[in-house]
Amino acid sequence: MEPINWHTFFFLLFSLVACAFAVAVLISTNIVRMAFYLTLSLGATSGLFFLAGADFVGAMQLLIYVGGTLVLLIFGVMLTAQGPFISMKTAGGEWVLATIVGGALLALLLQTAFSVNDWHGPAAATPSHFGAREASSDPLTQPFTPATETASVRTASVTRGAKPAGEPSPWSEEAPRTATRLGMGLLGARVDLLEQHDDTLRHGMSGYLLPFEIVSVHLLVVLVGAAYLARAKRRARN
Amino acid sequence: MELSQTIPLLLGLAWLLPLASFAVIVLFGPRMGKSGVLSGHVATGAILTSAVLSLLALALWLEKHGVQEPQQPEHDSHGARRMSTVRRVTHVAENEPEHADEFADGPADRPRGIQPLFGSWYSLGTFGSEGASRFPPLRVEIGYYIDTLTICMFAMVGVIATCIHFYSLAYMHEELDDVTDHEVTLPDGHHLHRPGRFPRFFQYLSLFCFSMLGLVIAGNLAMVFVFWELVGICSYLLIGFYYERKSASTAANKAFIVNRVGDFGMIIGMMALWGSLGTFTFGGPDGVFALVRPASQKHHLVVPDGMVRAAARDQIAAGVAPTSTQINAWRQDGYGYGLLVIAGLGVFCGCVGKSAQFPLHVWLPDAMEGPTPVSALIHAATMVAAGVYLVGRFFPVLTPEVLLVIAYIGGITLFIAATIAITATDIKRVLAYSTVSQLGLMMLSLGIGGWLAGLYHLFTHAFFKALLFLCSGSVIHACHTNEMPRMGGLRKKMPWTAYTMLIGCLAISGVGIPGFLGLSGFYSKDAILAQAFSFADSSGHTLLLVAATAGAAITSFYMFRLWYMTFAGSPRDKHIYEHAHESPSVMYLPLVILAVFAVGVAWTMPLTPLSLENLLEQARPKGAQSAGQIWTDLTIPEEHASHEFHDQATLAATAMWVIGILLATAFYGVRSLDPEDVRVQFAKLYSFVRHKWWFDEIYAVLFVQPVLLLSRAAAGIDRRWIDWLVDRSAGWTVGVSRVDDAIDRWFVDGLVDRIANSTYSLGLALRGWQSGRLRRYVMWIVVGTVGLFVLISWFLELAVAGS
Amino acid sequence: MNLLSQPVGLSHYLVVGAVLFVAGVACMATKRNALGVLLGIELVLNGANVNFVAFSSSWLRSDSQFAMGLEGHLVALFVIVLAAAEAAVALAITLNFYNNHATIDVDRADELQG
Amino acid sequence: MAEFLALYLPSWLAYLVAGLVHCALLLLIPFAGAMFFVWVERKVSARIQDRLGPTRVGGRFGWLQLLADGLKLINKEDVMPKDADALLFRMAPYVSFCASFTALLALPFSQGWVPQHMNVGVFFILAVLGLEVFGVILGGYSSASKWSLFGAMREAAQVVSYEVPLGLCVVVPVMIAGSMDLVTIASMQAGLFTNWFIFHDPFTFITFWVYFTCAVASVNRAPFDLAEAESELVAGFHTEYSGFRWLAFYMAEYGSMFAVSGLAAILFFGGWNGPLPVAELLRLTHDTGPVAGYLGNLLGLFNFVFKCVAGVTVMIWVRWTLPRLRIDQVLKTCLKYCTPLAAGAFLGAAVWTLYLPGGVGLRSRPYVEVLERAPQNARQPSTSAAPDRIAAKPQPILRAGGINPPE
Repeated sequence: MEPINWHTFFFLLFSLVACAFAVAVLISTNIVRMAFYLTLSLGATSGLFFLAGADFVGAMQLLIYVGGTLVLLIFGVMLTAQGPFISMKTAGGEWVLATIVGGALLALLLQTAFSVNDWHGPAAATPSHFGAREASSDPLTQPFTPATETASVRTASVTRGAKPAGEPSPWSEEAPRTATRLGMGLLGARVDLLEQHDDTLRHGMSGYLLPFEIVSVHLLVVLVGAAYLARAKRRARN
Repeated sequence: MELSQTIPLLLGLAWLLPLASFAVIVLFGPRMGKSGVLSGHVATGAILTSAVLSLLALALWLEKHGVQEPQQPEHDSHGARRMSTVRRVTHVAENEPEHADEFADGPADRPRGIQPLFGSWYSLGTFGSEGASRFPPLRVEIGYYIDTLTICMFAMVGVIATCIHFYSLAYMHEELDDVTDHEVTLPDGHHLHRPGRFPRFFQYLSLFCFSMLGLVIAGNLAMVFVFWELVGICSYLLIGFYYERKSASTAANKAFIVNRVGDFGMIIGMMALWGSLGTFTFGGPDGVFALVRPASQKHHLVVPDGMVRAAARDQIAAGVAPTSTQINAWRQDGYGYGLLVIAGLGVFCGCVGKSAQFPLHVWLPDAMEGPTPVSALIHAATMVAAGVYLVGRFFPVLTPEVLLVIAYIGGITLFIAATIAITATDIKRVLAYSTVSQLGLMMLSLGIGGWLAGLYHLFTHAFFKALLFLCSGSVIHACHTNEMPRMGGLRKKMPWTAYTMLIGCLAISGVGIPGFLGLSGFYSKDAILAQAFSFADSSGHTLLLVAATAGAAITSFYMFRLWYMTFAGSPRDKHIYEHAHESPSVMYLPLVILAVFAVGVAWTMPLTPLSLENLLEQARPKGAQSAGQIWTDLTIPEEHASHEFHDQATLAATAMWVIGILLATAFYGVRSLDPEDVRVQFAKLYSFVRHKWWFDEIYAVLFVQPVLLLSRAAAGIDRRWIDWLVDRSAGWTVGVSRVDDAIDRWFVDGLVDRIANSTYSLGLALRGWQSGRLRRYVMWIVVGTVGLFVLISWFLELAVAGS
Repeated sequence: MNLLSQPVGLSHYLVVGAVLFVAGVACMATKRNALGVLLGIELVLNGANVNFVAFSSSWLRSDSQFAMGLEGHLVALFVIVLAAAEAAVALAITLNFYNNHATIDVDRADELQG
Repeated sequence: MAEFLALYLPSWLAYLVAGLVHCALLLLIPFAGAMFFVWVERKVSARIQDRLGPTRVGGRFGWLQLLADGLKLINKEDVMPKDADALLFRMAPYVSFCASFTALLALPFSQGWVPQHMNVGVFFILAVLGLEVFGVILGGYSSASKWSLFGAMREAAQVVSYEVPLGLCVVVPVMIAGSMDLVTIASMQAGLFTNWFIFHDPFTFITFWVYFTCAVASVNRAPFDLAEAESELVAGFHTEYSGFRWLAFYMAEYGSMFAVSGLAAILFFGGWNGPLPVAELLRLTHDTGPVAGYLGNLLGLFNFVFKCVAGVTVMIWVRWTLPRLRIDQVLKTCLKYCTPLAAGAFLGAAVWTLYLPGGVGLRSRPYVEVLERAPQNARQPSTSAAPDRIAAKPQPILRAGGINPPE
């Protein structure tokens, strides 16, 4: 029998968990449970990120989203957790309306997702790309296990030759060190683009120092603002 | 790192550290420790560090360049003398052969050349563009010009400033908590009660140190000027430190305004330079020095082409091509020499103001209103010496005429100040006048070509005068008065102060045993006197010699007068004497340190040529003195030529200090003579001198009153005419605005109202959409998105189909 | 087994993203609880993030030279951070609302309606 | 191991088995570890309070006491408040447990003995440990008791605010190492103990202590154990819990204690590298051969576990020495002391590494050597457990840092 593609396996696992709990969030009425489901959904999503090779983003998701944001939310939940608000029913009509509109949107998105042929996955390759395809799809057929890197990836990365070393699957030896690159990118040095042999792609790509600064300032402002609001409310109370 | 980078780095750090501490104190001053006590330590630490850095730089410099033997012609007589002195460890035999060639080609290209380090740290701006005019564009840079002189100045300023900072820590301690100023009486009869200003004091000190060092290290005239003004403002701020006191604030203003007069001259000088040479920088191939004393001419004084062209602009306008031959011809005719003179005089004007020379010396004595450490640091050791330093730095550019002017100004100052100092009774004022006269002495020495001697004296003077001031400060600290007549006999109460001050007095009077050993003042003074002798000998300006010699005598006289009146004899004011006490160790330890310097700074390190004099010798500007072109019979003698006069110089100096001290002892020590008799005898002269030669009064009549009159007249005109005009125009304006108002109301408002109304009704129409339902909004967003997408895709298809 | 042996592609990720997104939108649209709306927003942002990450990884698609590379990751990072900030502020607002109106029902927050 | 099995089994089964075995090994830590630590805690606290502690059960040191405890807990009746939120109430302990267990997943126990090697290991561990608070919050909320709710809220506040200084402290070694890969970080500190990051410069030294404080706080041990302050809230968030669920919370706590100690050991104390490079001296490295390498790894494992246990013991010691803080004191400690200290240390360390990259003079060998050694290491075909070839990855800054274009 053909070997299980563990990437697919875990993808299905995580995506199912994520979607299922997302829907659970949607249909649950108990706000605390919603938060809990959301946690699980986000956790599963971070798993998806790891699968997609974005290990740093995944960890970030876990740390900030699941860790920070949701703790914050649960805070709110508990601060406002009083009988009537725990579960607030929604009128059926709105449900219908939401379903229709959401369905439309979903249909639209799905249609878009499958509209492009190249996106169906590495297998759907034109023969011209075959060597490269073989190479870069190779790690995917590798069983999913930490740091498994058998000769095939080696050869793959060798045969790939010209192709930048950033490409192999995230669990192989040459796994892209997204952490470092992201760090450098945020500091304005796009080290990943050194490997970008295609000038048209390298062209116009720059670092993210300014957005980084802006975001950090923004965060500061937000913290101050949040603190202020919180204080203001306490004053309002007494 | 290569030395040429290390030294600027070190000095730059040493320069910027005080600025840093200034910034820190400005920001956090009062919050540092209890009522800002830490600010003092910060400032002290900063200046201490920069002192260490400067010394380090000095060490590196020495280690790189070493110190040459002084290479002047030795005559057997001096040979003997030299051999016997510790100062010069040289051998006649070695130096003998050198005479011939030295006299042959003059000092111009003597192998004294240690190339100064110059460069730019940061360019503030470039004005004009390359090739726009015949000048290079004017670059205003933060640059540096470092030679031995600079480094020595750094070390000197660093050391003294450090001592004074430490001293101030104790001296200003009462500023730590609220101060009741007994010299200020408020309208309600009470004394002023104000919070202490400890941090402010040290913040000013730091700013001053920064500015002073910047002035020293400056690499171009513009930068010099900037820091020149900075030290000015620091001195202003510190003189007016107790600004509630009327006297203090007036003194500060006086200092500031008088200095402006000098700086005006300086600006003229700078304009003369820039307008004709188009550069401010000292060093470098196109620097001022290189232009005025081109190496091609063996560093002789040459009027630069720029000045020649500037002077001959009429001919050039008339169409004469300024070829090099033509320019040389013009130069022969003396074109542009005037400009050079003006430049020199202008720059010297600044120095006159800053270091309180004759016409503008009036501010310095009043500046004694500031706290004593300030007087010691700014008004004795460093800032006032900056003028002398600048003259020394600018020496190559100065023509003999300018030098002569400088010499006379110095001589006059020296004499006037010395005479005034005799009769002054305020201990600090005595020192102030002595400072003025010593500065005059330096100026004189520079003016008569004694470059080395002058700067030499600048260094020694800095040390012992700072020492003297600090001592007087500790005395004042002890008895809370400046009046010497109320002191006396303090020797027993405050031995440290008394004896360190005694050392200071000995040093400033130039006490020493000829041919054997002497205090620092001894060496510098006899160098100056020697130069004066040779100058008088070569060009019969004997007056300067007399002034210098007499000055020496008077100096030692009033210094010892001061010492006797303060420390010797019996206490005149019991009350004060009871309460007098020795200052804390943190105050008299700096005294001791400075005393050590005052004694030994001029000595030679045994068995090495390493001595301050030989160090400065390295920095001596290249180039021989040439004859003046306006006063053609005037030639400034070379300094090395002055050594044949060393004997009489030494003798004269010794005689002078002996006379002075004997007189002082006679009058105030053993009181065998009564000063009162003299006072009665020469009542007129006494009152004349006592009133400081009526300088302030004369100035009041000459300048102050006219200005007041003028301003009154202006005020009157203002009131009578201009106000009337303004009122009228106001009336008209009212009339016009009435009309305007009507227009506004009828037309503009009407329009605006209509628009507003329509907007309002529109809003009323639209508000229905604003349901306030968050979720409804979300719905609409989604619907909009989908709709948009559909539309776009549809239109895209249309477009594709259409194309 | 066939399903499991097929390598997944970009589309699959996009589907997940779409589902999350729509779920979030629907959540925002249906929940009366202000915090519920917040959760919905988080879901929406998350769906967007999935898309970003998926687009940025180059071995999910046959035209891998068009992968966004790090851009996707970076944008995702920014989204996450800003989401955290947004959550903080929104929460503060909600609490304020709660303290002023003693409710967190968004339908009651219609004082500004026309 | 997986490859080894793959020779005999179908690959998916092989990997399943391998994974299960790894998990089993890891599960030893929370299970056995918890029991052991309970016993240690009892003994230590007894000694500190001048008692004997458990002596009877099973011989002299009462070493069977732990087993007895475990059995007792498992046999306990499992009660749940009437109006508790059943689902969440059941979930909560396992959430906590999973969090602290998953944290162990990225912990390298020895040269390359790391269950899941990822190059953002530090980050991952922090993130996952941060998740533990969820269990606590949910448990506290769902068990419908005000004590629990108070405990949970306190816990939330405390953990959320202590994440900040904790992260800052962790960033310091990461910055020095230039990598978030625990294996890289640890292998950088190989050699004499002077290479440990805690001795890298004064700032790291400070950082370690701040880290330790924050770690204690973030696993809510005394003096920061406000979430279960017996004196005020009956038992804090697990007031209503009993039996195995309670045990799960308990194991989660000890597991995360172990994890943070392990993190400390790796970040500051050279991970599996002993104070003296014994393994290198005895040539017990993979260069000499698989068996030697295995022995070396065992040695490393011993080092690492020893350090972790030491860390946990110190925590216990602290717990029984210091009194509990008030909540405001806890937050003040975090915001007024730990955070500024950490930030300052971070700044200082940054400057230090910028100007004295080699650290203080005591370094027995520079990083560079590690970096140079690394690539050959990575090239070597190694036969033992998978990840060890990634053991010493070259410092990513050098590789991907854009200073030199990739090969």
